Amino acid sequence: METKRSPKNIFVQGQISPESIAKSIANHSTKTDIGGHSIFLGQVRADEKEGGKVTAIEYTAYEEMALEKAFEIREAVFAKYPLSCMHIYHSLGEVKVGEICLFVFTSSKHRKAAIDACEELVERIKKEVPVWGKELIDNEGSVWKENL
Amino acid sequence: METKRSPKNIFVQGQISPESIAKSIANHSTKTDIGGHSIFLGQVRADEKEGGKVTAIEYTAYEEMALEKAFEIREAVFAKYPLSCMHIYHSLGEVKVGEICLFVFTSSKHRKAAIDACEELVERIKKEVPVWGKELIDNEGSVWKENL
Amino acid sequence: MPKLEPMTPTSIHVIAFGMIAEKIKTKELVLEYMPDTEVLLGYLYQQFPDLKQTKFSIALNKKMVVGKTFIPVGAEVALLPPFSGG
Amino acid sequence: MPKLEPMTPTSIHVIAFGMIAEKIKTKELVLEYMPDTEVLLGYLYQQFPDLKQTKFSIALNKKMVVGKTFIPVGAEVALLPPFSGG
Repeated sequence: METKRSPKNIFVQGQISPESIAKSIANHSTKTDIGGHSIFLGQVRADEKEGGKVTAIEYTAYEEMALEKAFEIREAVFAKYPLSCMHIYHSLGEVKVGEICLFVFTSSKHRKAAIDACEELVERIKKEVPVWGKELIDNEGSVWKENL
Repeated sequence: METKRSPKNIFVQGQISPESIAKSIANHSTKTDIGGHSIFLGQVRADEKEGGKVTAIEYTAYEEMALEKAFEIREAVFAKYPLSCMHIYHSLGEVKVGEICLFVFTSSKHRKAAIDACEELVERIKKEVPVWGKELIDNEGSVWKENL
Repeated sequence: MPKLEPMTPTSIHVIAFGMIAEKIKTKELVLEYMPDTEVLLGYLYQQFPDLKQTKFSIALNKKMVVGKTFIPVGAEVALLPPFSGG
Repeated sequence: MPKLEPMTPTSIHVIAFGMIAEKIKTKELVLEYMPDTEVLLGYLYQQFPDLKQTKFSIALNKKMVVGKTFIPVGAEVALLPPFSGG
């Protein structure tokens, strides 16, 4: 029997390292009912802005609300798709251009559930979780990020 | 100007290691126009079969045709979506339960193109690339894998 | 549980994030109690005219609210600019 | 370029994969030249009756063909069971 899940932390300080992603993947090799993993990674872009180029994004969040919301999304997506596993990590603080700031990871017996659930999670996280990115510009200015 | 692409090898002997996936992700940190990566990983399942449990899959391929086909799919998907990068790796030989046998990796400025292209690649690879999996059973028998 | 120990029941605890915190130059305000979000908005626009040009939402006790909404005594009121995570 | 050095122009080079190679107990056949895929299938079903119960496709020079298709001299003919990669 599944025990009741409670909100878990999704935030990591600074970038999400490729090594930690590899570790997360490797941790699933003992789950031998998994046939497919779907992963989304958000990476900080060096966008051109008025007055300069983005060099990093500084993330802040309304943490308690974000964790509650992430938990709510997590439960809804678990209820909708036959998933074996789901992991969500988002950066807080400064993440430099080229570094990973979002890691969404779903696993299921057959590929379709993992792929669809991962996409839905990414959309919902960007839309519903109270996190803000401030793009730091190489002229020492900054611009509040806007999600498309 | 983009130079003409030619077929590149997609095959790796045995499993695709989490470390090689991490390396592949890390290689993209210098491509600062990338905002999103989508990754699909196929993992070998310990399915129950008549007479026993799957312990590994042994992959063979019509290699020359597979590389031509993978190239054709690659070009078509590059033409359809605004992608920065695309990588496809498939195992040959024996891959044990819990190990990764397929790694599809797409990157783009905005997430949608990467996500859609990755899904389309996975579907087309499974359907159109001449690769066969033979499921090895713990009673020393084997069953030819069938794709859903 | 809202973190309200130092406040009297007649006050209202407002927290601000991102661009809103920048515009009002603080991440926290303790105001006289106000009965609903319309009264609160009226006060905020009066006090910080810059906010009129800024899109933001209000959450009460970590739930988004839309339109005129009663503010429970002791509620944590949050001013949230459009989310831009990921 | 097909790998045909040891063959005469009147022969046909057939390669088999997966379950088909298992059923015909070889990965390669060199046969007398046959003009089209229907004649080839007739011969294969005659020689290897097991194949009648087995789904497979034919590729000529690495392109899938459907229905009766002319076999060019020197073509590489491949017998391909349903793909199951990934």
